[in-house]
Amino acid sequence: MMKRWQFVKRLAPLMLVMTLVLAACGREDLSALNPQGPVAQQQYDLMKLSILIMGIVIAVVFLLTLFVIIRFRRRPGDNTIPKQIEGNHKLEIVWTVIPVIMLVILAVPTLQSVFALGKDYRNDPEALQVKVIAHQFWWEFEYPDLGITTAQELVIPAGKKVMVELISNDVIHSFWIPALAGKIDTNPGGIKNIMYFSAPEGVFLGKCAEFCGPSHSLMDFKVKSVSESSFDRWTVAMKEPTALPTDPDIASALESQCLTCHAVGPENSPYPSLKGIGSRESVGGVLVNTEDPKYGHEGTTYDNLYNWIKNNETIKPDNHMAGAYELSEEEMKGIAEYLTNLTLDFED
Amino acid sequence: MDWLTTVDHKKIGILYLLAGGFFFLIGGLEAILIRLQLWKPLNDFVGAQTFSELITMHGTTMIFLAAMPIIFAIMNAVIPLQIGARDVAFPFLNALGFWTFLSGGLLLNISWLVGDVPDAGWTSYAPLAGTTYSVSHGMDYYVMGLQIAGIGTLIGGINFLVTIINMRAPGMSFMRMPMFTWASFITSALILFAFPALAVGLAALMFDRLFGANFFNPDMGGNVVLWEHIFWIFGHPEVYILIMPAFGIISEVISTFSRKRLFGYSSMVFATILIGFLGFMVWAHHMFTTGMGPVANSLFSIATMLIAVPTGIKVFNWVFTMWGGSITFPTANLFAIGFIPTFVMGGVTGIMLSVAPANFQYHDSYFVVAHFHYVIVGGLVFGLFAGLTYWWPKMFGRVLSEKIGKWTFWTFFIGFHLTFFVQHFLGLMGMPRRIWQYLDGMDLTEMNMISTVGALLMGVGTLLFILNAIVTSFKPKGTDNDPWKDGRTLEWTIPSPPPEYNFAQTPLVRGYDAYWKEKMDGHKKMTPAEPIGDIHMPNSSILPFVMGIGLFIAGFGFMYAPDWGTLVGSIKVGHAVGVVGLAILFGSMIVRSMKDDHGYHIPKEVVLKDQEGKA
Amino acid sequence: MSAHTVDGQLPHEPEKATLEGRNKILGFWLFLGGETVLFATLFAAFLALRGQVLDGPTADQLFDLKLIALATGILLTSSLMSVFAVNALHKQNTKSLIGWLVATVALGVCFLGLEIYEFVHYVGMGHGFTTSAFSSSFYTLVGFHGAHVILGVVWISLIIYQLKKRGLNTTTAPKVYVASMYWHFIDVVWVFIFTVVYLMGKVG
Amino acid sequence: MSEQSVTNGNKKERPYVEGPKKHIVAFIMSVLLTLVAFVTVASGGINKDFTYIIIIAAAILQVFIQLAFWMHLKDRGHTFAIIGILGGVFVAILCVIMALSWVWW
Ligand code: HEA
Ligand code: HEA
Ligand SMILES: [Cu+2]
Repeated sequence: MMKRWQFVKRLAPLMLVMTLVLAACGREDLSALNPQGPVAQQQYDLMKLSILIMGIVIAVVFLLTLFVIIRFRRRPGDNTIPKQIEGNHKLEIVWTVIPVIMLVILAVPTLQSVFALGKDYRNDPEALQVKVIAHQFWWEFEYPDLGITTAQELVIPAGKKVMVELISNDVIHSFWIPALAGKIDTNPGGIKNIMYFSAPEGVFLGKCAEFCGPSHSLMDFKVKSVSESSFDRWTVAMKEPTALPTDPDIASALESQCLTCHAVGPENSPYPSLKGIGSRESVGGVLVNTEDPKYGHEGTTYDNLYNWIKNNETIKPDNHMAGAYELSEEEMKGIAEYLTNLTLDFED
Repeated sequence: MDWLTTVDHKKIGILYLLAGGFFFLIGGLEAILIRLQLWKPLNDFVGAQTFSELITMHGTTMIFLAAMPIIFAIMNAVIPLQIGARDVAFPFLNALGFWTFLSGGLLLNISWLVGDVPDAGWTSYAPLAGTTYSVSHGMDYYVMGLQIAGIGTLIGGINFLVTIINMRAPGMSFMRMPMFTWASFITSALILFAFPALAVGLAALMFDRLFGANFFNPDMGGNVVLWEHIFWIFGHPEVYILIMPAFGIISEVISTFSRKRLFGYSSMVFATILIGFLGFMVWAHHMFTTGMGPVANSLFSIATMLIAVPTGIKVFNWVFTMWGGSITFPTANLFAIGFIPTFVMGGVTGIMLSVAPANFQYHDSYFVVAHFHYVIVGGLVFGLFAGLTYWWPKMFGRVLSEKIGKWTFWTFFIGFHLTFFVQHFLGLMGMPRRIWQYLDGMDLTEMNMISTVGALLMGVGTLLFILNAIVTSFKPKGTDNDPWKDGRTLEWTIPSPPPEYNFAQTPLVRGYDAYWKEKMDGHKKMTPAEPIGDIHMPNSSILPFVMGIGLFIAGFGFMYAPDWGTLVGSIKVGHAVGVVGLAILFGSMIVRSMKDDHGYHIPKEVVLKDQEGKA
Repeated sequence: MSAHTVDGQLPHEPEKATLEGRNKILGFWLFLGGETVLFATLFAAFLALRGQVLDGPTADQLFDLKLIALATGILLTSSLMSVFAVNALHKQNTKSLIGWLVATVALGVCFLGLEIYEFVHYVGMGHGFTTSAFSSSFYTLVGFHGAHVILGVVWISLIIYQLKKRGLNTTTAPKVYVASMYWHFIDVVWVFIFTVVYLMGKVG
Repeated sequence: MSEQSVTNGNKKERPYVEGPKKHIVAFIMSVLLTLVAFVTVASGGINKDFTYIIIIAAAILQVFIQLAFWMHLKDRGHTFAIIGILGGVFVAILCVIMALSWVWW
């Protein structure tokens, strides 16, 4: 055991360089090469170790091959018959044993990590308990201990361990937040999975990673990690009732068309809860609420909401909201306006 | 007509090549469309549904209808010649295997014409593949097409096994068998033990879809993880079914063009067997994120890593075959040598994937896409190009143009690395696989663009190969028995292309690399094991073709039974059509069984005349 | 390599006298290896799903041990009949060969009759193909076996016809041999079916 | 390995020895094993796990007997037949382990 770690230590400088190179890759809130939490970090360390080993293997094979094809190419006019060698036991033992050693070096931390990351903290009072329910093209997050249900955006307290139990409501999906932790599938039929992670303050991008239908690519979500005190304010705010629009026409349109599926308050609903939707980072998971033009789908919260209500069928093909309601232009605008203002004031 | 009834393994090989090549173009076209859709963020080139269909059909077509048949093409063309046999063990079944495969493949691809295309990924995970979430007939095509094609493959596998066990020329002991034959032998064994699992999985899915069974329906107590297991118990051996023949091809090509005996032959054989064996015990490495728990994940992690060892043995043996050799670089060898580093890159990413906790990050991301295209395209497809170029003269009597060949190699090779190298990074940077669109501003744009350019370059490479085949076909037929001059195995002792009966006299094998041994001993020809005499040949038969049609009709009928209404009473039109199809199938079987096929004889005089013609 | 033999003088194991015959037997053995995987996968599916009864009747309520014992006895005996058939083949006694084969087929048909009766009975008890995952996997497993029996019955009947028409020779001998292998295999699979499906179902 | 590639019609002229006797013995053993299994279950008195063990052992034993005696697997020249069956059995074991261990959790 000691020896192995010394070996790893000696390679540390190399690892450092590798880290720098790899870390240049990708967005901080999305890339697995830019781990932001301890779980992703552990996975990243394993990646680095394996990339190092694979780098050595590749280097050896490349150099040998290159050497051989240069050194032993046939010179013009050369017609000699090379010596026909059957094999060489010593060499064969060498290239059996060395890979075995390399694999052992890889396997030991792998096993440690498998068991470490597979731990079950469902009974740990220190951990925040969350239930993730995946639906075709959207995510539902339930906090059983807090009595809160939300959608698309998982709000968590920074630094705290989040213990997740995952199921699916329809087909198999997979819950992936590259910068925080690797993925785990959500299975239908009562086959529950678990995982845990924790995060520093910030917003992290999450993806569905198991093919689940036409809009699989658009089944994004966010993990919003906020300070402990903000989180507490959030949990309080989430339980407060929400007022309907003041304009009675809009209110009745909302009630008859939208609230049959959604909820704007703390109530439960079969489709994504809209409670606090005005404070979310994006609409429908994919329309980013920002003015930053580097996003193809950017817009203000209002623009995105309006766009979504009007065009969700083209934005997210096959989503269940498509065609489920009928709204006039005025009503769409009014509802978008109303939803834009459904904000929760909880962040520091 | 001759081609419809032939039972000659050489012709069947060519049929497999034509069909496989055709499907390769279709699969490649689908790949190009996938890449065009992904060349920029939020692209709307194809719709979301179409994209799902494209990836599903690309994966399915490439693996089952392009790669496998081209492998079978080479196996058919080469194995009997390499073991000194006049034919395969079951010529009739050989033809049946081909027509069954083709009927399944066509059935699957007709889905494009009908407009109901499979759309649940080539892995068809339930319940997405069930009727609740995949309403159109698309998945029915998948289930029926693959079932039928799979039967064809299984028949082929058994045929090759028996051929290799029972039909070897005198003196050709197992440890004198050429490496390609060995690889094919193990491949066939894997087919034998892996495909029945797929058959059951597909049957269960078919029952779920067509007859309301509940295997994979969670609402009725079904289990979706069960499908994953069944698919991968078949699926992982399948990937070794794909790569082993390539290993065999590389062994032959490298040894020939290094003018050297294959280094470490016996350890190569051992490694091949070991890979085949281990290949059955690692399936769940595709399911690390399914949630089986740490114990299962550890077991499958370790088992998977073990495969690096025998594979490494093979890689180093190839390098040391070249060591001390006298290497030339015709196109065939370029592909073979290009294979080594490329395949190793794909192999080592496989080992990275097998690290379960890290796999939680890689799984279902473009990193996996990069891995398997490195081993499949950089491994298998390079191997197939090497093998086809190498044996082309034996199959068609003409050597492919070296000039176009080199262009093929370089465009394909560079295009390949452009396409897939960047995908490793895309995956790690957070790009899941099977996505139709990605958002702008995710730092994924440039690399996707590079990848698309690479794919187009590969397309050019493929077209160049076809151009080469066409140009070459206008050259005069009849090259040397041994066009590479350094042939080592029995196929190079007979004319190119070989006569119907392959060997006028069955050769006597006196050692490994039988032909090379005779050459080194100063002989020009093999020592015959029998006097020249009448040669017994099997009769041609149209029945395999008819049976293929029967299966095709049956598949169609059962698939559309829910739509086509009823015939009389409660009998559905579709079922009636299905039964007619099956009747054609079983009727042909009965005819075959009742009518003894005694074959015919090629008289000694004809054989002698052939011999003189060549001399 | 040719299939010709001097009339009336068959070799001692006529099924293995020609290369075609030996190929056939070997190929068939390998095929049975594949069939083992086929049934193993069906068994696996059944084992995984056998607890998922939902509202349907449970295995314990459904199965009647006496009926199963009877079916088992019939199939076992018919397997013995096909052993005797191969014995007769080796003795080159075409007449008794045909007799044993007829007995084999007859018992096979009885078995099928029982199975059909059984299935109809179960459906009557509310255990349909689509009732639950348990029922689907049950009918698929047992049904695949039943389909094999049907195929075997038809196949052996065809062989009997050929034997009648053409007698025993180096072409028909391997057919008899291979069909008898197939029949034994069906019996072997049944041993596991009655153990895993019925007996274990009874135990719970 | 005892297979040859070129046939010479009749090979060893071994006198015919196989009699129906051992087949009948195998039959009786099969019947007995079947009876054991049925009776174990029918009596119902024995503990569940133990019952499983008995009936599965009986099944395996019976299959072994039938393969060896009725299907002649024990005879010479069956190397590849044995390999074929063993390969199938190997995958079968994997399938069963899968179904019992890694499907529900
Ligand atoms: C020809 C096909 C082929 C081949 C040969 C391989 C070979 C290997 N594959 Fe791959 N694989 C696929 C085709 C193939 N694969 C496909 C199609 C998928 C995706 C399916 C899907 O989901 O759609 C897949 C997916 C896949 C996964 C699942 C990924 C995921 O979805 O999360 C894993 C995980 O372990 C894996 C591992 C391996 C390993 C360890 C090998 C090994 O056999 C590689 C061994 C080779 C080497 C290691 C290189 C040579 C060795 C040396 C030079 C010795 C020294 C080396 C070391 C010490 C490391 N593969
Ligand atoms: C044998 C297997 C094989 C082969 C050879 C290939 C070859 C290629 N594959 Fe693919 N691929 C798979 C097996 C294979 N693939 C599998 C199993 C999947 C997973 C599917 C799934 O997720 O379910 C996959 C998925 C897959 C994806 C990921 C899709 C996704 O997850 O969203 C991508 C994306 O780049 C891709 C690209 C390519 C490219 C560019 C090639 C190129 O190498 C192709 C080169 C060939 C050509 C370019 C043909 C050129 C010919 C023409 C252009 C002429 C056309 C003319 C006529 C038809 C007349 N493949
Ligand atoms: Cu695999």
